[in-house]
Amino acid sequence: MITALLVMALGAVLLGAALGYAAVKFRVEGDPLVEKIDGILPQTQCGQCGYPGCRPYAQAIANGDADINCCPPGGEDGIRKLADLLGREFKPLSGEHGVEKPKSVAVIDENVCIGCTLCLQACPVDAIVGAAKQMHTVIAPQCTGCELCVAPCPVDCIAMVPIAESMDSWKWKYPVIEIRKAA
Amino acid sequence: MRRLFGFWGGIKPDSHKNESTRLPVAKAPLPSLLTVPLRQNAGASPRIMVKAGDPVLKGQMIAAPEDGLSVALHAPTSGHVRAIEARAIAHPSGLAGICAIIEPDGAERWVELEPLDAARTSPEQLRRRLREAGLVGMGGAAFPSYVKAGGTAIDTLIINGAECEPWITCDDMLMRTRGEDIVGGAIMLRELLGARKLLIGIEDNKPEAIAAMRAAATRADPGLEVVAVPTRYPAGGEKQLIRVLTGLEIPYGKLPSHFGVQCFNVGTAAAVHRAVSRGKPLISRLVTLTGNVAEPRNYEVAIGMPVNELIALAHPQADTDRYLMGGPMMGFALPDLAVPVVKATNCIIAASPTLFPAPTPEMPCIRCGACAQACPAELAPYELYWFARSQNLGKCQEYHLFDCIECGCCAFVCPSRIRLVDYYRYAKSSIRAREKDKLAADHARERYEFRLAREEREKQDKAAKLAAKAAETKAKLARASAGDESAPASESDDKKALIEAAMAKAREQTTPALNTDVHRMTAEQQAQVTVAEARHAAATATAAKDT
Amino acid sequence: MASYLFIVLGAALVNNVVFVRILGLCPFMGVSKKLETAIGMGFATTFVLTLACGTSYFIDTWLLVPYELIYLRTLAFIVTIASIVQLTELIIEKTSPVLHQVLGIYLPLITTNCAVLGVPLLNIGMRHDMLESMVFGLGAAAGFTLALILFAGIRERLEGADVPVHFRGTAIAMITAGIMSLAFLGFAGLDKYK
Amino acid sequence: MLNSPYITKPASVSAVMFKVLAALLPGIAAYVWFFGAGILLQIALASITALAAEAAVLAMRGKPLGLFLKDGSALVTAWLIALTFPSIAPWWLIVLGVLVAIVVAKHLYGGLGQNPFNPAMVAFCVMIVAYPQLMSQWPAAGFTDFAAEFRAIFGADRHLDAIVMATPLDALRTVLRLPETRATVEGVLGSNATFGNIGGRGWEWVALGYLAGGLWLIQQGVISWRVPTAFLATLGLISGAFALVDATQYAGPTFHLFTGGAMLGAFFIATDPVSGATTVRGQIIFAAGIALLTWIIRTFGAYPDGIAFATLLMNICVPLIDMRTQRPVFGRKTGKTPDGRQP
Repeated sequence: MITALLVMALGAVLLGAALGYAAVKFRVEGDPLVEKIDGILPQTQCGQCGYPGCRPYAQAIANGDADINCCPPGGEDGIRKLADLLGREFKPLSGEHGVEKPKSVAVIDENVCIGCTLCLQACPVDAIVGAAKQMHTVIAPQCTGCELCVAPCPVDCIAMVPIAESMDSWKWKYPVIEIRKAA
Repeated sequence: MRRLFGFWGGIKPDSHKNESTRLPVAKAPLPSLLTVPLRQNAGASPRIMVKAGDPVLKGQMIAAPEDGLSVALHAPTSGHVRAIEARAIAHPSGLAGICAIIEPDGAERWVELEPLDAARTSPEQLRRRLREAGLVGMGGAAFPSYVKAGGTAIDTLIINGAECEPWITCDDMLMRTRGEDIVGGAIMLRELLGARKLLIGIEDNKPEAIAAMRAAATRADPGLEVVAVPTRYPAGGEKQLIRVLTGLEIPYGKLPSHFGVQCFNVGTAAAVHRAVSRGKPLISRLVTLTGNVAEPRNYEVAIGMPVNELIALAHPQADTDRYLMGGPMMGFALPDLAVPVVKATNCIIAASPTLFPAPTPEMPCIRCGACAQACPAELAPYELYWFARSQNLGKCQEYHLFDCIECGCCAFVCPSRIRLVDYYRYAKSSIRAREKDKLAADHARERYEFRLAREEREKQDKAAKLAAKAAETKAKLARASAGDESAPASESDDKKALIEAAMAKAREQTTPALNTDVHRMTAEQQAQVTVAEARHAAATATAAKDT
Repeated sequence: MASYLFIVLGAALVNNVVFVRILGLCPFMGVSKKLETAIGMGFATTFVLTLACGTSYFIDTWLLVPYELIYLRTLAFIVTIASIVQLTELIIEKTSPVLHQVLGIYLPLITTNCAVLGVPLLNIGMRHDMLESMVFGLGAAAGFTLALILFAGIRERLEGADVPVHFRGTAIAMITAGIMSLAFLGFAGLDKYK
Repeated sequence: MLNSPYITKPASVSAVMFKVLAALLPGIAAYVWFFGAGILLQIALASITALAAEAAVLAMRGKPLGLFLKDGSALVTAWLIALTFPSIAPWWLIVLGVLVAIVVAKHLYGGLGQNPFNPAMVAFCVMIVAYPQLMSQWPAAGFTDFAAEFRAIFGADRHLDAIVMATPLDALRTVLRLPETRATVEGVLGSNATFGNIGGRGWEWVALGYLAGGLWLIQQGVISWRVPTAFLATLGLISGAFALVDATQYAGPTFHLFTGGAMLGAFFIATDPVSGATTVRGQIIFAAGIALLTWIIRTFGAYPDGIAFATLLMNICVPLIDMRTQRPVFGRKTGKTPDGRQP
């Protein structure tokens, strides 16, 4: 009995020492995974996921605090890519964080804008230009469509307008297979 | 005899070339209105120079080349500009593009033409002429010719007269009737590029064209070689023809000029000749009108002629159900017949269910590998299909999706009748869109991080300022109490400092607060809001009434 | 020499850990979605298993048998293997973060992975000597890696298949594993032929 | 809107499948001549089951019935099962085998074109593992009593002693492996009058029938010549090499090529495009792998014929083989260009 205890204790001490040494020797700084996840997220910085921006959400995913299906702007495509990166099962977008919408840009109704600069401060990517008491306008190519400027506007002059299809943005559609039942 | 090389794959569909070569080339009459799309070249749009109501002369420049890849655009005939507006143009999407609508006056008055003597003109000037004459590749890609004519270290110039797609015969007829122009243009391009060799490749199913070109070539320059290449689709693809004539394989992402080769279509060569030695811009071209029509034939058509007026010339049969622009392998069905003929239009085919039967239903892929045997790009089409179908775009790229030239050989041979090219087109445009999104996201991240950094800096600056002020005040107070007796006059100074500090503090607190919260707005702002809301309501009311 | 060949052959193919002994199914199902990670997992397990067989042989012959502590075999092996796995985890975390993220839940699972405990126990039962133990561990691990890589290849392709909705994911993977197991039965008898 | 290309070559999946069926006919004729018409019963039974199972699954999944039933792929699977199972196996064995093939091996993976394993071979392996006894009762050569075969297939009590006979492969394996005997290949194959000199009387004629059908398929362009060639060459070479070393213990190439399922495997099983490799080099590796494994299992393994197991084992490797044997794409070849210029 004593031998058994001694042997096991000795083993535990030896192995513990080895592990402790390795833990110091192979310590990991930072988490390169967060970068990779952040690279997949759409960078709208909209906060619909419940985190203040894309990077915090990436951090949360890497830590295992957040699920991969909380990003409506990234859509199914984004979830698929995250699932692929992390080796997890794909799951549909969780409804509580919102739904996937067509890509839009904010447009300020310039007749109504009072130049209060509230939207300027809300925009996470500085895509709205203007000064106090002067008309504001959105730089469309910079706008991520996050909708964060819509709520603060005191006069509701900001509307989200879906981006119209142009010759440059036109895409070939997924082929629809027509199988006639009669054939 | 020149040694020819083979290329992998390819197919031999029925050529249907005889139908439209029986009758000679005819000149199509001018339509009632010409619709000239602004952007007819790969790259950027030129800048429009006329406005509605302006009179124009035949060959007058109506849009000037802008920075980037763009070429000039000219009025195809004399008349008036009716409008500059968005109209449906020849594109599979059916989307509209900006067009100049020109009403011909029937007089066909030319602008003053300035012919150049190629031998006595500098290369830069010649290239400018190509650009200002609106020359683009007439084989279908519509790439600006002046760019391709600017290559350096070109060893071999190839003139592409292969015309491998079934039904199309416009290049064939051009070679038969205007061999001199083609050879003249080809020699100009050769001098311009400093090429050593000049080859004209023609598929051997066009003996008349070969004979005509040989005759024209011997008259002009015995060093010019007309080569008959074996008939096999897509031998007329640029990469395939270069492979057949020189043995070089041009990979995706590289240009022929990197390998010392440059390739022009016969139509482009003829247009170069006209543009230089006669000064005529590109305002018309040969178009094959064939398929399910009573009189298949090639017409010389003014750019901008609506397709429906052109079709009427050939008397389509009653059972025609749609019209294809381009050949049956790579062309597209016109979503709207009012679209105009453009510089890249080579053929209009009237399709009927008998000529082009509706496809039988798609069966699953059985991985028979017939597509891989037919693929001239030597890809694995079955794998590309498998991954494109399941939207695995990353894998598509791993299997070199973008090396696909969309020639359609795989879909032609597929026993399961899978519309393979549709899947590749879909996957390609999805990947392009995704890359664009990715760029936009990276850009947004950069801006966001910059904003965060700025806010952080502002906060720190503010804190530092406050701390400095506080320290200063404290020091002053300390100084004041220490030198109370010695300097009574400083009392007022101290007070002033204190007041100043307090005021500064108040300012720091109120200024940013002013605009961050709706509830803390000033009365003035509140009033503005009310006014604006009233305006807003009025605007919506009128909008509602209108609709 | 030939006997080593038969040990490897027997452990890798005829009595494949996954397909015939049905051990180590957890990582087999979990880490076979992508070829890349399957290869990583395969090599991690190979490393652990070879080492585990060797160390457990030492522990058994030098510690447990002389002191008549054979009844502690399972316990002693678990402790040893757990430490080796932990070590592997630390090293992987440093060298390949993505692999670490993927193996995240599986690496600790290697600790209690029946294959990693089962193979040393089987090995002791077979009365192999030191070198034979290592070879046996290597063979079994090679079999595991082979199974994992082949399975991952098929699963990557199955991703594009039009599998009936109810069978998507793990269900069809299980069926595939079953058919693969069936195919491996074809090797039956190869190790008996002498 | 329909996109280009607007023209296609006249070819279809069903044409391919029905040509395969036609190519099996010479082999079946020889089968009937030597082993009686029982095989026809089995083929009919298998075909009916296959079509019924296919129809049921398609209906359940809401796929167009007519389109997929017409493609003939289920019939090919059914015929291969009938030809690889013993022709005097009880009816339920065939029915069960066909159900496994069509429902599990084919439709659970999504149906035609998506199954990673050859359905007929899955059925064979499942059945030989589950019913080893029944799966190795083959009719004796020259036994063509249809009534007895009918009773064997549908009868409740099977008196098989008169008609059952070990196949040459089976005999060779069991006798050579007996401990303490000094049996030789020649002794086993020559000692029994029913075994001819090639692959067992009767079976070599069936094999020749398959060979003829297979050559026709190659001529028709339905299958590539590479797969059968690689298969037969590998099997011939390996068995020949070992027979050279010790002819008493290892049967020669003629025996291996003309016995069991070798010809059927070379022309009809290894050539299945769906579950086999697709690249040119991959096809050769795939077929050679099956041949090698077949020989190993026949010679050292526990099962009489290795074709089915070998096919499944190589099916498992197909995704990796295809992945690793992709040819270089146009313009991406590393070799020099004809002019000697480097890309």
